[in-house]
Amino acid sequence: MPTRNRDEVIRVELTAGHVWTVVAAGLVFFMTPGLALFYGGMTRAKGVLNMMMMSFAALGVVGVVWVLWGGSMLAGDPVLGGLTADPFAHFGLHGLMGTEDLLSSDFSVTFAIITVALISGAIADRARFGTWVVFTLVWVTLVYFPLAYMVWGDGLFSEDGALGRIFGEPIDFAGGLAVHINAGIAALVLILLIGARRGFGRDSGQRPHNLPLVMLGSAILWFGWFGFNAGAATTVEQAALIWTNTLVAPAAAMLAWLLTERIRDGHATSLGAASGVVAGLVAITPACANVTPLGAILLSAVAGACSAIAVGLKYRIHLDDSLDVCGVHLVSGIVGTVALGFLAIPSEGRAGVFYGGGWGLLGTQLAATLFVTLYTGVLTLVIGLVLKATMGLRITRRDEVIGVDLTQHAESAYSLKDEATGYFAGQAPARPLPGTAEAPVPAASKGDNQ
Amino acid sequence: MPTRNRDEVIRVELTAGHVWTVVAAGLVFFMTPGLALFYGGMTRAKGVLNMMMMSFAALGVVGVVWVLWGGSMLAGDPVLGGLTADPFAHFGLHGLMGTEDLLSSDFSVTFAIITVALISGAIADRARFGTWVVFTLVWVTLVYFPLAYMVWGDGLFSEDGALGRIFGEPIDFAGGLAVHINAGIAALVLILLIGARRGFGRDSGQRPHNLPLVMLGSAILWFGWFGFNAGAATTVEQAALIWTNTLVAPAAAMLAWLLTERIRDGHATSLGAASGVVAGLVAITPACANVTPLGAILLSAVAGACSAIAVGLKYRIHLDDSLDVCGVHLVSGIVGTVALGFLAIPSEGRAGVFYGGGWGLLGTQLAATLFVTLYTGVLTLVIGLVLKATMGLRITRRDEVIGVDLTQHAESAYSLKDEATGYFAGQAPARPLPGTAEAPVPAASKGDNQ
Amino acid sequence: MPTRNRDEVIRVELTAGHVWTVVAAGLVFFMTPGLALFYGGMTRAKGVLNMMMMSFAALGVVGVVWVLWGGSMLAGDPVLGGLTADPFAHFGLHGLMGTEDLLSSDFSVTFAIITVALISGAIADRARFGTWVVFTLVWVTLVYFPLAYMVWGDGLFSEDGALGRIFGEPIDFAGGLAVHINAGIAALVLILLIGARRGFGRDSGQRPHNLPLVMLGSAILWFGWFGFNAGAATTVEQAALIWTNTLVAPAAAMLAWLLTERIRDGHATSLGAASGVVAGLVAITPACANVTPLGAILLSAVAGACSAIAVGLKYRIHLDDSLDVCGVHLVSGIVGTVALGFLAIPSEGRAGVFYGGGWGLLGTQLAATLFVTLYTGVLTLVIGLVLKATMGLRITRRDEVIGVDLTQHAESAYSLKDEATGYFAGQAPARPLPGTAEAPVPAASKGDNQ
Amino acid sequence: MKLITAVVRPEKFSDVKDALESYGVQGMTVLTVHGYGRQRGHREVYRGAEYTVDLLEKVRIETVVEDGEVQDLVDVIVTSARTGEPGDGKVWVTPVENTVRVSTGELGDVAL
Amino acid sequence: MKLITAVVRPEKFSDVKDALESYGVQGMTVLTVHGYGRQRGHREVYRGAEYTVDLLEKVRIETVVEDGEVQDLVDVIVTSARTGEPGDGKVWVTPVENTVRVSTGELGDVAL
Amino acid sequence: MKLITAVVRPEKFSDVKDALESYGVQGMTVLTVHGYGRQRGHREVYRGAEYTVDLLEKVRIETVVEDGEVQDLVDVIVTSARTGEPGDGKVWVTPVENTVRVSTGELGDVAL
Ligand SMILES: Nc1ncnc2c1ncn2[C@@H]1O[C@H](COP(=O)(O)OP(=O)(O)O)[C@@H](O)[C@H]1O
Ligand SMILES: Nc1ncnc2c1ncn2[C@@H]1O[C@H](COP(=O)(O)OP(=O)(O)O)[C@@H](O)[C@H]1O
Ligand SMILES: Nc1ncnc2c1ncn2[C@@H]1O[C@H](COP(=O)(O)OP(=O)(O)O)[C@@H](O)[C@H]1O
Repeated sequence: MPTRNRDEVIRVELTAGHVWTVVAAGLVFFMTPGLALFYGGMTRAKGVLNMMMMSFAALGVVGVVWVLWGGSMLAGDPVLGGLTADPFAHFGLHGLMGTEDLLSSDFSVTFAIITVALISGAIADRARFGTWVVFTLVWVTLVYFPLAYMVWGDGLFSEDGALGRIFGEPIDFAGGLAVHINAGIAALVLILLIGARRGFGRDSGQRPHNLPLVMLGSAILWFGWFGFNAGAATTVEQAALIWTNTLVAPAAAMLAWLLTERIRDGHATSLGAASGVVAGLVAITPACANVTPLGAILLSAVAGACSAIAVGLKYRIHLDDSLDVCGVHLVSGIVGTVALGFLAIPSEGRAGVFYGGGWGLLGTQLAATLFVTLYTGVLTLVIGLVLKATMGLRITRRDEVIGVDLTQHAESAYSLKDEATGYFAGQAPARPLPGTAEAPVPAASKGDNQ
Repeated sequence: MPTRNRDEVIRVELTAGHVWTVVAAGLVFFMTPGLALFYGGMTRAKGVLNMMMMSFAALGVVGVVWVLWGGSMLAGDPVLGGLTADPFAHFGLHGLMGTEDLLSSDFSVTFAIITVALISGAIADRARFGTWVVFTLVWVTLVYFPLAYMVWGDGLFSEDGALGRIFGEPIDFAGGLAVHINAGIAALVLILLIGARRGFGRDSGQRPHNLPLVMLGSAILWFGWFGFNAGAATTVEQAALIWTNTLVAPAAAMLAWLLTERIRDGHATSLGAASGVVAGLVAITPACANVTPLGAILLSAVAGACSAIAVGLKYRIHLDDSLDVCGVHLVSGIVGTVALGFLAIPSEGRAGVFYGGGWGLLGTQLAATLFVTLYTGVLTLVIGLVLKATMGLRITRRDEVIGVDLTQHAESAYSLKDEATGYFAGQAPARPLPGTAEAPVPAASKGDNQ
Repeated sequence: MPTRNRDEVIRVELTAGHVWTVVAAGLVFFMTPGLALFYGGMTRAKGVLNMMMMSFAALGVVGVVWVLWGGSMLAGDPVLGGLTADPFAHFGLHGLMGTEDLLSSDFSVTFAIITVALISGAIADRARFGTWVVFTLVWVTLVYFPLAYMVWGDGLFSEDGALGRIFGEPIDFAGGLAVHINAGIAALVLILLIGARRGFGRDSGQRPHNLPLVMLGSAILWFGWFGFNAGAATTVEQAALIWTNTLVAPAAAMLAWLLTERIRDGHATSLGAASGVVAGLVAITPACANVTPLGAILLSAVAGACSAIAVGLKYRIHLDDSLDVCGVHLVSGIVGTVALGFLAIPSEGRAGVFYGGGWGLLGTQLAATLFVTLYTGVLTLVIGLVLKATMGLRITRRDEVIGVDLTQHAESAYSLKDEATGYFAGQAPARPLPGTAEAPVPAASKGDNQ
Repeated sequence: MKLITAVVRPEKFSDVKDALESYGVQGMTVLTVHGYGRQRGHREVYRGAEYTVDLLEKVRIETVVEDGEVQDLVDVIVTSARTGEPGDGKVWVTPVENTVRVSTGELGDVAL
Repeated sequence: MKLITAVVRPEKFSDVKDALESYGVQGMTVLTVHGYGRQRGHREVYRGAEYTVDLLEKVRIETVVEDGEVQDLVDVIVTSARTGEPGDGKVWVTPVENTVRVSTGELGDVAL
Repeated sequence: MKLITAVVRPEKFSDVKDALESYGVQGMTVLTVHGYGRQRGHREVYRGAEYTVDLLEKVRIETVVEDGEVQDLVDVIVTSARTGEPGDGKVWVTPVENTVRVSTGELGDVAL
């Protein structure tokens, strides 16, 4: 409403905290398309659209699921002994309407979306799109929402939850457990179920097709991650610390990744820079509010180097983690989560080993990591097996050779030399209109020498 | 001023509402380049630069016009019986300087820019660039600013305006009428005046040349649209509701578009996903503050399906709406505006049919839609006819065959295989410098085997 | 922390000013990747990754340097007679932890990053990457941080500084001196040291390889620049004025650049539009809070035309400023800085000539410009000479022919026709794993007809 | 057997292809090339530096045919590709000693 | 000398190349082309408008060889490129009058 | 008439083109290809996986010329394309039976 209520525009009752939540939610939202570019540029040219579509499908499905029952699964009272909250207490978000809780829920849904989207990088170039759509719906409902509730809500790992009372409450400020380890484990399970791409490890066509797109994607991720990490800051000082760590961690991890490459392969690469940025962001995610900037440098440099080494392992064990979801998100997610056991600065009565907090926190972090691994691993396996048996996970060998974009979406990404490719790419629209009995005008007049 | 006034940085007198307006204005600004990518990726490769330039020209021209007289046309007192405000009351924005109204005006100008830019999608690949520049100047002055004033300001459709008193004040929170229907009608008129592209419906070169660019563009639009819709929110609860609807509406419309495609064509496409997102955003624009999240899902799913069907109609009626401005913005704009007659939740004494508000609001919405159609239709027709008769709307047939980028801008978008294409693409700079009599150094030494 | 502390999320103690600083810092951060695209699209295809990597390296190196000693160099007390602040007073930012000053420092570092990255455009396609990494570290330490401190901190040019007392305090709201003239002069020095690209002025392969990328980059720059200019605004009215000027200045400069091209070359180009936008943003940077919108139009139109003419000069004087860092940033930076001497509206006892302030301010602006030129010129020359003598600035002639991406990073940017190019582009991974003695699985099974 | 190689304007390729199909040609191989000839090029301008482009996009068609069909097919191509302006392109004919269809191993005319 | 031109499926190119290398071919020149033939095309859909693509991506290989090697090499190519489905491609042989190696100026068979 | 086909280094193409123009060649058709030969390839690395690229970018030029000009033109190309290193490329000559200029229908040498 650009001009009408000029006075009201000025007298809005938003507080600064609300404004920041609104902005941060927008920033986190923007990460999913950023991820689509990051992943899309890394696939081969004949799979980029399918890759991006998996992120877009996550946006579509999780967006709607959230309004229907997902929002309720985060906001309600615990059911099933703290495993989740009642999905139908706030169906259609109705109980949140007109309250500030709706804004918190807005912020939360963006995390659900990107977590699902993250998984897709592991199954590039070979997944059935329809199955993916169903997977996003089921997985976000059975795995993500409960886990987020356990870690951040009043669920199992909260102060009063069953596990929280035994192992203590883990530190996971912005999603090392609930987002990155969670997505990484789910990716690992899907890889085992779907199998390697045809030609994996041999076909050099599987190199990234568009590296500037990858770098752009990583930049959008970084930009959005300031909202991801700092969105829940509750004081100025905390926001400033998180912002600082969210800048310096990817910077340090990038340098570590590039150095690793320089030593191992002789060259520092742009794909390495983009990957290092993401590894650093992943590693600092759980820790962003609980380490000093120097701690962030240390933690993320280790993560960057570990992930740089991890991404090469897939060839050795012949595990086609196509875009390295495990190598980057699982490995750096674990590094960040566990490193807190050493590097966490004292707060709320907990501190890392290096700050004299003893080994307790490390134990809590390890226990939580293990729990997420088991919870996500088992449930994703069940979901994956059912889908494999019913809809099928994988496209046919023939479709894979032709390309997933063409066979799943009937599209190809680029037509850059248009006179020629255009003419090559086909004929006039053969069936421009649905349900028309008459011969389509264009096709009929194709022979004209107009 | 990064470091100087550290103390002042902290003690700024901005309120949260101001900050949100500043941020939202930036977000809406970013939508126009997003649109340039969305449209640019959808044209053929030899027209992408011209397509993007039409959006950039809108940024340039409307930006300057706004400072000169446009800002005054939104902020001043009504003249001509409420048709517009005095364009010279605040020439150079001087009367707004030092007041908060300048900030409101900042927010408003971004809407003017994108509305003009939206139109350009209809005339891809064949418009004279100089004429477009003049068109933006005249159209924003005669059509956009008055209409925005009528709908949002103290103009005809305000409570006390001539039409507002008869038909009631329509609900158009963020621009279904003033932006999307307005741009859609203007597009329709221009299509009729400029005619179809050579080979329309037959030349398969007219398929989108770069779909990842289209998806990126749609993502930037979605990101910016959080500012577009929520920028004028006046309470926390309203902001939260608008944010929710701005997430879920495009999500639902995307799914509806993909489902329509799946049923009709057998495949869900990435262009469909990007288009569905935009259709959902358009549909929720007028309604974002006045429907429940479930209402938003319903409204935008209908809009997504309608637009998905509408974009195919152009081949049947041989109307070359090149990038489907009418199919998406006009159709979904009308769906969103009219659906409010049914779905509007009670507020300020008005409610939709489904909420017991009777048929009155529906009548108001339809009347406003009709008025915008007539106002914009007639004025755009006059402007278009005058430009056609004087400067000419369309490039020559020969220029169209060679390509609008090369003939209007003397550029080509891509040179990706550079050794080769570079050498192929031409010779050394033939005339590197303006107004130099001497033989240019480079050309002279071209033969050197250096 | 999406869901846990719902209440705290709402009750955060952030003030609006803090929120704006956090957001603005994010926006300025985003400019550097934007610059990477802007520059990357303008190089030839075989140099785009290296070009983008120079910006990413700036992010990595300056990010870490800032935490280590750079932040201290902006926040500490003056040493060396006001040349800089103590780099080790706040090592690791520790003295800033838990204070609001950390937030100010967050905002400041983003300026340091982009200033360094700006320089890289001058040495496209021929710089050794390792040397660039070292250069960023040394240059930001010896040139940027001291200069920023002199201009914005309590350094030489502050009210009480040695030069400030003699020449007066210059107006440089957001970085005409400290960012653009600074980077422009450094670029000029590096060009002289590194020499022209092979084939400069003759090889038409040196045309921009991806103009949509350039336009996207310029749009991201513009978007981020709202944070760059308005981030330090201290009142609503100032923020609104700056926002207005940051919209209208690039708009006007774009039109001026396009007009210059239309007159000189016969066509308005998309590269001209993108360049004009940047020139306008550069010109308004020092002046954004101190000129009226009409003044902004005037100032930036002049800058746009001057830069449009300047970029052609390099061929005449055979100075290979590859992506026109001097032509755009130095020229428009000087225009904006000096024009303040005429156009500055009265504030804090200073005013431009046109506002009856006399010639004093003009003198101050010129003196400061001269000082930056000398300071940066001399120091950059020394740094450059040392690096040239030790590590070497430039890749070999052979590597330049093959391409800087392939030789410095062992990568190529695009592989768009993947079946074919994929197969063409190479063989199966020859050495998929570091340090493995066994014959790698993939290579071994390459002959299989699987 | 003969190999007919034709270089034609991109915008006429569609017509040529239709004409060859109507005639009954069984197969052909096409690609985009850049041609230099009598036709004038165009110029491009980047930041004031002007580039003359004298290699223009063309489509190159090659089809192996039986000896008896050569004359007719060249006529079909020339007729369908002609605009009458310089730049319409060239057609040339070269001898082919043998042809194999990969899928079946058939040789000679039957492989076409 | 003869010029062997082969048009093969992109996904078989790698096998063909390996086979030629094993045989001992010294040099070849390859590029991506689009082929029209008996093989059915596929269709693409953009905003409901359907495009039938009947020019399919192929890889075209050309190698100049000594007369005596022609038969063997054609066999090597045909064997390594075959799937047995329509669309496997064509191989044809044309006469070459002379060849020069640019780097040394050597002529004839020694230049291959 | 003969068809001269030359495969040269991309970075020498400009020189070759200039030399052919100076000689007075009326037309040619060029395209980017990938060549395999004695010249060593380079390697690329993506996330630690190393790819050896042994198909290198080259430019392929073809020009149909009168019989009498063949020798001179081959010399012109070889001279202008030479660096002396492996990878400079190949030139080969094949017979052409006839040529047509599409725009006018002219046949034979006059069509060149
Ligand atoms: N002698 C030649 N050898 C190979 N290709 C040629 C030759 N002459 C012309 N061509 C090709 O034919 C195209 C058209 O030639 P041009 O001289 O421009 O017009 P025209 O065909 O009317 O004489 C050129 O762009 C080039 O691709
Ligand atoms: N007569 C021909 N001349 C040139 N190329 C041909 C010819 N026939 C086929 N081709 C090429 O061979 C490819 C495969 O041919 P196609 O008819 O589809 O299958 P098959 O080779 O099994 O007969 C085509 O795509 C085309 O590139
Ligand atoms: N027998 C051949 N047939 C076709 N093209 C060849 C042949 N030999 C070489 N070429 C082409 O010539 C290029 C250069 O050949 P190469 O063996 O690397 O060096 P040189 O030309 O110095 O012998 C190759 O990349 C390839 O494109």
